Amino acid sequence: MRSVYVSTILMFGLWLALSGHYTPLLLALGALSALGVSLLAKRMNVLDEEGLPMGILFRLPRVTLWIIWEILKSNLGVIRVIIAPSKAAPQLVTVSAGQHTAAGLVTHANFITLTPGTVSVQVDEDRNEIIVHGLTQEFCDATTDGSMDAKVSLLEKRKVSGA
Amino acid sequence: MILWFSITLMAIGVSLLLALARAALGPTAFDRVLAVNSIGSLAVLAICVYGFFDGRPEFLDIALLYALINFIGTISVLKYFRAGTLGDHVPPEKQQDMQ
Amino acid sequence: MGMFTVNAFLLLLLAIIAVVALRVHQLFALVMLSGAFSLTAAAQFVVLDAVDVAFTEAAVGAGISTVLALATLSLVPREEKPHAIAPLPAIIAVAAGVLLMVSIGDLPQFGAADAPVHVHVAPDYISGSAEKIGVPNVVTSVLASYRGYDTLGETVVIFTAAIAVLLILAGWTRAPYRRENEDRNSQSTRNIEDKAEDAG
Amino acid sequence: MMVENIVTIIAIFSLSAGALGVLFGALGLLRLGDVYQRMHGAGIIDTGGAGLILFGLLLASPEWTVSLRLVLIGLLLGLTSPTATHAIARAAHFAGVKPLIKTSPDAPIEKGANE
Amino acid sequence: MMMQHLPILQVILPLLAAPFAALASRRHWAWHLTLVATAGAFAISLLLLATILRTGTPIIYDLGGWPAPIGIVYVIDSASAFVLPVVSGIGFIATLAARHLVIAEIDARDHPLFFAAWLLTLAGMLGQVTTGDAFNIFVFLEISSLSGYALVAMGAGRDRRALPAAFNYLILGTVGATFYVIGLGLLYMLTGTLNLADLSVRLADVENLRPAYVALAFIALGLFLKMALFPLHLWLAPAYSHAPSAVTALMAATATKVSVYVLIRILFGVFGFEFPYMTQAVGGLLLTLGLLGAFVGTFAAIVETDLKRLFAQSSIAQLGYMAIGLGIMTSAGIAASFIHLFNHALMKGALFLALGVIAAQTTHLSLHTIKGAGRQIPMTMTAILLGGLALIGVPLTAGFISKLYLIRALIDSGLWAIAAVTFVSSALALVYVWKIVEHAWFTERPENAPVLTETPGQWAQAWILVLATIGFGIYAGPLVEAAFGAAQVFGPDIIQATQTIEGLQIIEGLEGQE
Amino acid sequence: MQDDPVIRVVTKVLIPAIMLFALYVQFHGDYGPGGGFQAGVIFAAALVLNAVVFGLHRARQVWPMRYNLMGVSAGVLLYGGTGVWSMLAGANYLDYFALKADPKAAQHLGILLVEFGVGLTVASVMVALFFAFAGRLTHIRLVAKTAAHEAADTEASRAGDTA
Amino acid sequence: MENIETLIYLLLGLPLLAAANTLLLARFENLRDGQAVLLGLVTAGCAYALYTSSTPVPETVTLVQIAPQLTLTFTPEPLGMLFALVAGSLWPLATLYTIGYMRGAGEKNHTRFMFFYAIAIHAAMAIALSGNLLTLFVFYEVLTFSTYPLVTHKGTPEAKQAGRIYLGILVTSSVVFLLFGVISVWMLAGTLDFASGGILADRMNPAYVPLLLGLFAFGIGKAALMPLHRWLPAAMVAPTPVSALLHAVAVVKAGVFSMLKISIYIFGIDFLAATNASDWLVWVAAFSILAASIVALSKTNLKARLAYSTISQLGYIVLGAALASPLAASGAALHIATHAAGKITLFFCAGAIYVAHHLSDIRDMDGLGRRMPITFSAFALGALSIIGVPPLAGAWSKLMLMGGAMQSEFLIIIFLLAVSSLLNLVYLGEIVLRAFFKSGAHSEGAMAEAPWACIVPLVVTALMSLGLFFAVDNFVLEFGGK
Amino acid sequence: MSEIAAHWNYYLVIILMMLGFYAVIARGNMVKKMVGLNIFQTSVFMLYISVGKINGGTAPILTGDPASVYSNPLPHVLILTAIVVGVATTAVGYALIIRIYESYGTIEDDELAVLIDSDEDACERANTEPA
Ligand code: NA
Ligand code: NA
Repeated sequence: MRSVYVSTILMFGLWLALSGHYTPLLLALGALSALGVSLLAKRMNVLDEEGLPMGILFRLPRVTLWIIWEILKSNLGVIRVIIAPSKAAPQLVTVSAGQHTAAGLVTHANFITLTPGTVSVQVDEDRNEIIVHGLTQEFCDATTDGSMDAKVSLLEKRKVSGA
Repeated sequence: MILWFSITLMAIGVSLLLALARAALGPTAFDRVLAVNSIGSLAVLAICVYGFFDGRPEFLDIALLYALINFIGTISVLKYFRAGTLGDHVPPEKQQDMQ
Repeated sequence: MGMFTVNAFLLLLLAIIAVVALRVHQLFALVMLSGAFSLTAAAQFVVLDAVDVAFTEAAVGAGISTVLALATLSLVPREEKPHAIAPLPAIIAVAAGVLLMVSIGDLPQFGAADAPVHVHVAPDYISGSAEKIGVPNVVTSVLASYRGYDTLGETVVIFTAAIAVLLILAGWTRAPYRRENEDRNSQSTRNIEDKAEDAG
Repeated sequence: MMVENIVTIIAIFSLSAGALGVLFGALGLLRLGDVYQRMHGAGIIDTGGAGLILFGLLLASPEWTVSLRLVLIGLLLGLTSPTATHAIARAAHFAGVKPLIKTSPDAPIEKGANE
Repeated sequence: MMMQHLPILQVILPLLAAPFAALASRRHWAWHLTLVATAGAFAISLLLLATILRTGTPIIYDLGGWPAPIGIVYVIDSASAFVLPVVSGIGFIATLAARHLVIAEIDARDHPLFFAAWLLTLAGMLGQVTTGDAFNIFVFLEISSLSGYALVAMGAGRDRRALPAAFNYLILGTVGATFYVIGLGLLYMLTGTLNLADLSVRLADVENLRPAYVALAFIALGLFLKMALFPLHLWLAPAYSHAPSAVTALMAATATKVSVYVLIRILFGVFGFEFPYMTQAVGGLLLTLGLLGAFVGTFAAIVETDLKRLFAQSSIAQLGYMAIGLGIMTSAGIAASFIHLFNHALMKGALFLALGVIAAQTTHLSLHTIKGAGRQIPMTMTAILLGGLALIGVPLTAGFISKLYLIRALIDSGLWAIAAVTFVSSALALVYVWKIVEHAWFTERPENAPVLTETPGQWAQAWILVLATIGFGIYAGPLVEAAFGAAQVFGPDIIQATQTIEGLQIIEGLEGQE
Repeated sequence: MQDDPVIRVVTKVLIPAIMLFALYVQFHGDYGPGGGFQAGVIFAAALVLNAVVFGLHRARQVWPMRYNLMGVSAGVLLYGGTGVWSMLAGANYLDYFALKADPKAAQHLGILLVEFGVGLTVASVMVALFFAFAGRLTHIRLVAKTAAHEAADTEASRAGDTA
Repeated sequence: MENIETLIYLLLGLPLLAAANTLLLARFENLRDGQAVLLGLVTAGCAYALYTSSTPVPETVTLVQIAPQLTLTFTPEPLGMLFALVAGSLWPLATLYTIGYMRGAGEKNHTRFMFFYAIAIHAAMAIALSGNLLTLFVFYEVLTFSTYPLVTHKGTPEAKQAGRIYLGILVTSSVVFLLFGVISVWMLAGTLDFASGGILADRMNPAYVPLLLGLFAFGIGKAALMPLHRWLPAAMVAPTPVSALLHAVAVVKAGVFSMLKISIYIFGIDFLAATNASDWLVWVAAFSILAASIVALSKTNLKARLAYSTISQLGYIVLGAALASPLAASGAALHIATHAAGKITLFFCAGAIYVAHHLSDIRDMDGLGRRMPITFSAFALGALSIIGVPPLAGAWSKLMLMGGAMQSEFLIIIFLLAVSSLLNLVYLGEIVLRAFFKSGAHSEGAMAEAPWACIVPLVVTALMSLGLFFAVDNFVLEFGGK
Repeated sequence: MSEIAAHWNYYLVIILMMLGFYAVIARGNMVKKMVGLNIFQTSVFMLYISVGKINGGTAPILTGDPASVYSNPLPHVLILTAIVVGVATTAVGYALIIRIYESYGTIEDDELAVLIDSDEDACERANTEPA
């Protein structure tokens, strides 16, 4: 039930952000809606560790600037290839991920995709590996060098040993 | 500012055409899906910019909806490719085992 | 003038999509194009100040319709048999179009503020929405109050669609093969089963 | 006055850069060699193009409700577009669409093997 | 207190009964609910008709409390009050018959949804008749059409041809409705209103009429499609012949009639007789298509061996007569169409309900099926015989009254030649009706043919309509008066049935024209 | 598609947000674009997404078909019932002014109710449509299986009779 | 019995009662048939009472108002009462005969037959007493449909084909022409009531009168005016009682009666005479008379010959209507009665011959007169009446028609009538001569008449032909003539 | 030329309409017919929405500024209804297409016509031959 409680608060926050009209009726409807949505979401089994990765959500601001910078850098890199497509040297590489939760792994994969030049093609949960398509060797190297893996791991809670 | 909005709109418009060309050219179905997905993103942007251009920027809910529909549409198309159906391809016998 | 250009661009886009849609034989591509057509039309509705309509067209035309079409395609052949241009339908379509075009010249100009539609009932809605109903979105006042009965009808239409589809697809009398042609019918079931097998 | 001017200039710069980004992205979608490469072009539209344009609009937005919505749109795109791209890549991968591969700068580009 | 709400109760009673029917957990609940709702609708329509006949003044009901043209209004006048009992009455009797027909043809698990669709199609038709708003017509048209497509498709349980029939019906029906919407759009552009009465007033002030002509063309085409006027009739025969029997009875007796009514409302209520080229162009077109339809339908029925389709083809001919009535462009002609609309609903309802009794027992309902059936199922076959006689227009049946007033209206307008041709085509109905009579009564039943049975519960509903057909053939005065009253709504140049015309004047008038 | 963590996790995150967005659209129809119909479609989209990603079978467990039928009917009845209420309150059908003393509040109430009716109907219908279409294959097999069982039963009973 | 209204209800109701009883008593054959004869006799009595009652103002009974201006009304007038008397008095005889014939020939579906027989008489009565054109039209159609099952009675393919021709011609002509005429009259005159002197004078352009008359002449297909006569010989496949009913009593007589009634009470003899609108019809009728006689000569099937004889004789009555003179009209009215008595005798005889010897071809009847003396004597009387030989009734009507032709100055018609009589003599006389004076395959053996139920009626009708000659004063009606 | 300038929007919409209408009535694939129907109807929606537009007007959501000119809301309302009707029709149409394919094995008009004819023949035979 804790997840419902958390979700309701989050959803009510989303309501407040969207609404712009703060009459008692609408606020009441908003609260009801947030609760109803959370209950239904619970029923749909989407309010688990994966669906509500609170830790990652809260720690996300820490890496925002870094990822924006990475995105801008890689944007320029890809534009260079677009101007001269012959420079493209596409490769498939395997990136090993250090995350121990699905949400963390997904964040890693999406960060890879979010930076142009690299696209995560396949995410293997069992082996903690991500197969990545890189546009050029440089992009591939930037992904496999472990810097992004480390950044994403920062978002995750420390693994509780023996849990 | 209107000038810059319209320039942005034009750029988005040209991009739309280019994406449309890719959608028409293919060659694989995934090229089309990718192109249509991009068209969706461009449309989201176009609607945002047009709101400012027209002086009524408060209709961004439409852009939000576009983004959602775009995502759901893409996922559905891919499911269709992968499973050949939007429903279950698990035979009912197995479903009963699942229960 | 801005509206003019954007609108013209979108109409051009729509025409291109429509022509391509008419020519493709892959039904999957057809469905994607149909979705694109709806999305573009929705954009045009935004440009023409019909934000509510745009909202709906996007959700329905691009969303639900596409999903339903995909669901259909998963059960029927995915390729269209090519057909030559049919002369008679073409003539009929062109005739209908020409008939409409002939009349257009006598209609109020596009965007003219003094057209009958803008001076007769519409002002009552716009003033009444604020003064009598107290709802800023005039479309909502008209939809739910002034012409609320139409909307009841609309709700019933969608209800009817559900009844109809459940009767046709999920009903219990769906068995298409109670009569002669036993072999052909068992054939078609087999087709479907094969398809499901392939997919699985 | 000064601040407003600076904000406006940044907005204009951001919009223009975004417009360029979108254009390049679409160009990439058209020009690049195979579906996997084109995803990178599409990525520019979704990230650089969209982000910069939304940022420009954010700076130009008259009301905080509008700004908030722009942020929400940005977040939504940030969440969905990589997911969609990944989903397409994965689907193509599973469907057996093999990417063009160039292992070293001198090697010719060729159809790669799926793993 | 509820008396004032009768106009809206007329429609929402079946409309809001539909969701309840869909939720019914036992199939006979759905039927009982449907029966109660249709009976209520029938009673309301009779009350409304009685009120209108007594007071003579139309009832305007502002929906949502908003007056026209801002809001949507319901209008009960002599015309709508005339058609409502036809639709709801047939609906009620068809529902009575649906009990055994639907049990025989539809899987029990589908009954709740089936009856929900049944109620919706009825409510949609009643809404079209009652409303005074042009766009509201479209909405209710779609309610009745969509449910109608599903009902037709339900015939697939017995005959897979029901599916393509329903699909074609859907495509053409939607094209028709879209044409209507296009035409209405043009009218709206010219006038800025959607209210029918307001439209007619404002249309008279419009100087530039080209869009109005085109609007008329599109609306008329759309409605021609919906009413299955030749040559836009091709959807009708497959749809009616492969649908479940109860559905065929309900729809054949009402659906196209409602479209005829809407056509009358738009043609004469909105555009009016004085609209330029109305008489020449629209009238001429209606007369031509009506005549062609009468012949094509009749000949198609003559060569047909499938009984349901035979009578479906005959419907096309009968709709042709209604079109001819409208094409005369006089109130007498409209009145004749109203009379035939009423009578044909009775006859076709009776015929299809009686056919249903046989259809429930056999897979193919053809001439062969009924060989010698007159002795095995005399009540059913007599109902078909009498219904057939009414179709021919034999005196003492309602069909005779229809023909009498149609021809009279034609002659009144000096359309002697068309009257003559109409006579010939109606006489041809004898051929297809008599095929059935010969097979049923003057042929021995083949030895190996299955034994047909009937019970009063099965044929009684058809007989209600048969008796009504005969009753209105013998005592048609009130019907004729009501029909002329209905026609009176649409124009000033009324030729009363009771009014004597100096024959000489007309003949001289004719000579003057030459 | 749930075997891919990226799609799975992102869907889980999105579904409650989409549903809340739908309810926001539902209750803010007075102020901006949207209303019951659009809200209904969006809400249904969330359920469709759930079904597409996690399987129709699971979606139907979360949201059985009979819910749809009830929702569809309830929505229509809510709309129609609002009209009946105004009729019982002494005014014409759907005349919201009769619902409350204050005219604007009365209109607000009426609009709120009927829009909710629309939303309920549309959401249920859209989900029902999706279930019917996407579930067609399963449905055919189920019906065939049921028919086979029934045939077997009759066979058995016939055998019992003759014995 | 002076209450006219009661008589009208009785005349209309008794046949219906008989029909209903037939169904109710289907299982008790004797009871079923007996009540029909009995009710027939009562009907005949009523018809006689009505005919002899003298009321200065015609009484009217309106059964139902169908629609404004459209009523089912019954008004006895002399012509109608005469026809009612003819139909009413021949019905019990025909019924009796039917019983004998049906049982003798072993036909099936007796009940159905008797039922529709009674309905047909009801329709004939209603036509006779009809007070307006609508009523006449309605029961004209009822008569058509109620006699169809009689024509197709045997259910063989030939019978069905004959039924198709019968119904096709009669219904089509009535719907296409007669109804058209009725509606035209309704529109022109504003009323459909029969009135002495007609209702159309001054109400329509004289130029269109021939056209309207044509609608009626060809609309009333039962009058079997050439070329709409085909149904009559075709219907000969029916059992002989039907032929008797069809050709002597109900159907054809209803046709010519309608024709006569319409020309007298709708157009008015004077109006027709003044406009010369019926001149063309005179020639058509004349052609019909001659042509049918010649065809009759060529037929060797007895019933077929009688059928063409009927067509020819019906021409007389149409001719009487068309000549538009008072005397001709009276003659035509009388001919309805005289021909009915004569022709029904001939058909009864034909049926009796079939029942007793299964013969239908004239050439097989050589010498048969010796074995069936009663039958052939009656036949001779009937034939003489139809030829127009005194002292038989037919002589009077022919004489009056000739007088009418003189009145209208159609002198050539007199010659034509004479020629026609000669032809009658040839084709009817041949039969009598063969039967009595030649010998053939069937001439040997003991006397073998048909059952008594067949013989009694034909004797009675033959005597009627004789009696009518002397009682003719009672049956001459006067029309028009200012 | 000025005539065209004044109504250009309508002319383009009508062309779209014709394209859709042609796809509906030309013989062929049923899915294509449905897509054509969608295009046809959507073009009609555009016609209505164009009618509601006022030059210099803005969306009919009140801004509180008395100087604002609002485009006509009525066509929007009508078209909202029409869109719903359209999707309802589409759903029923697709459902029928699925059933037709299951029953006949084709969704092409001409092939279907042949199969329907053979059905008719079968009925005919069943009628003429004794049961
Ligand atoms: Na990347
Ligand atoms: Na990327």
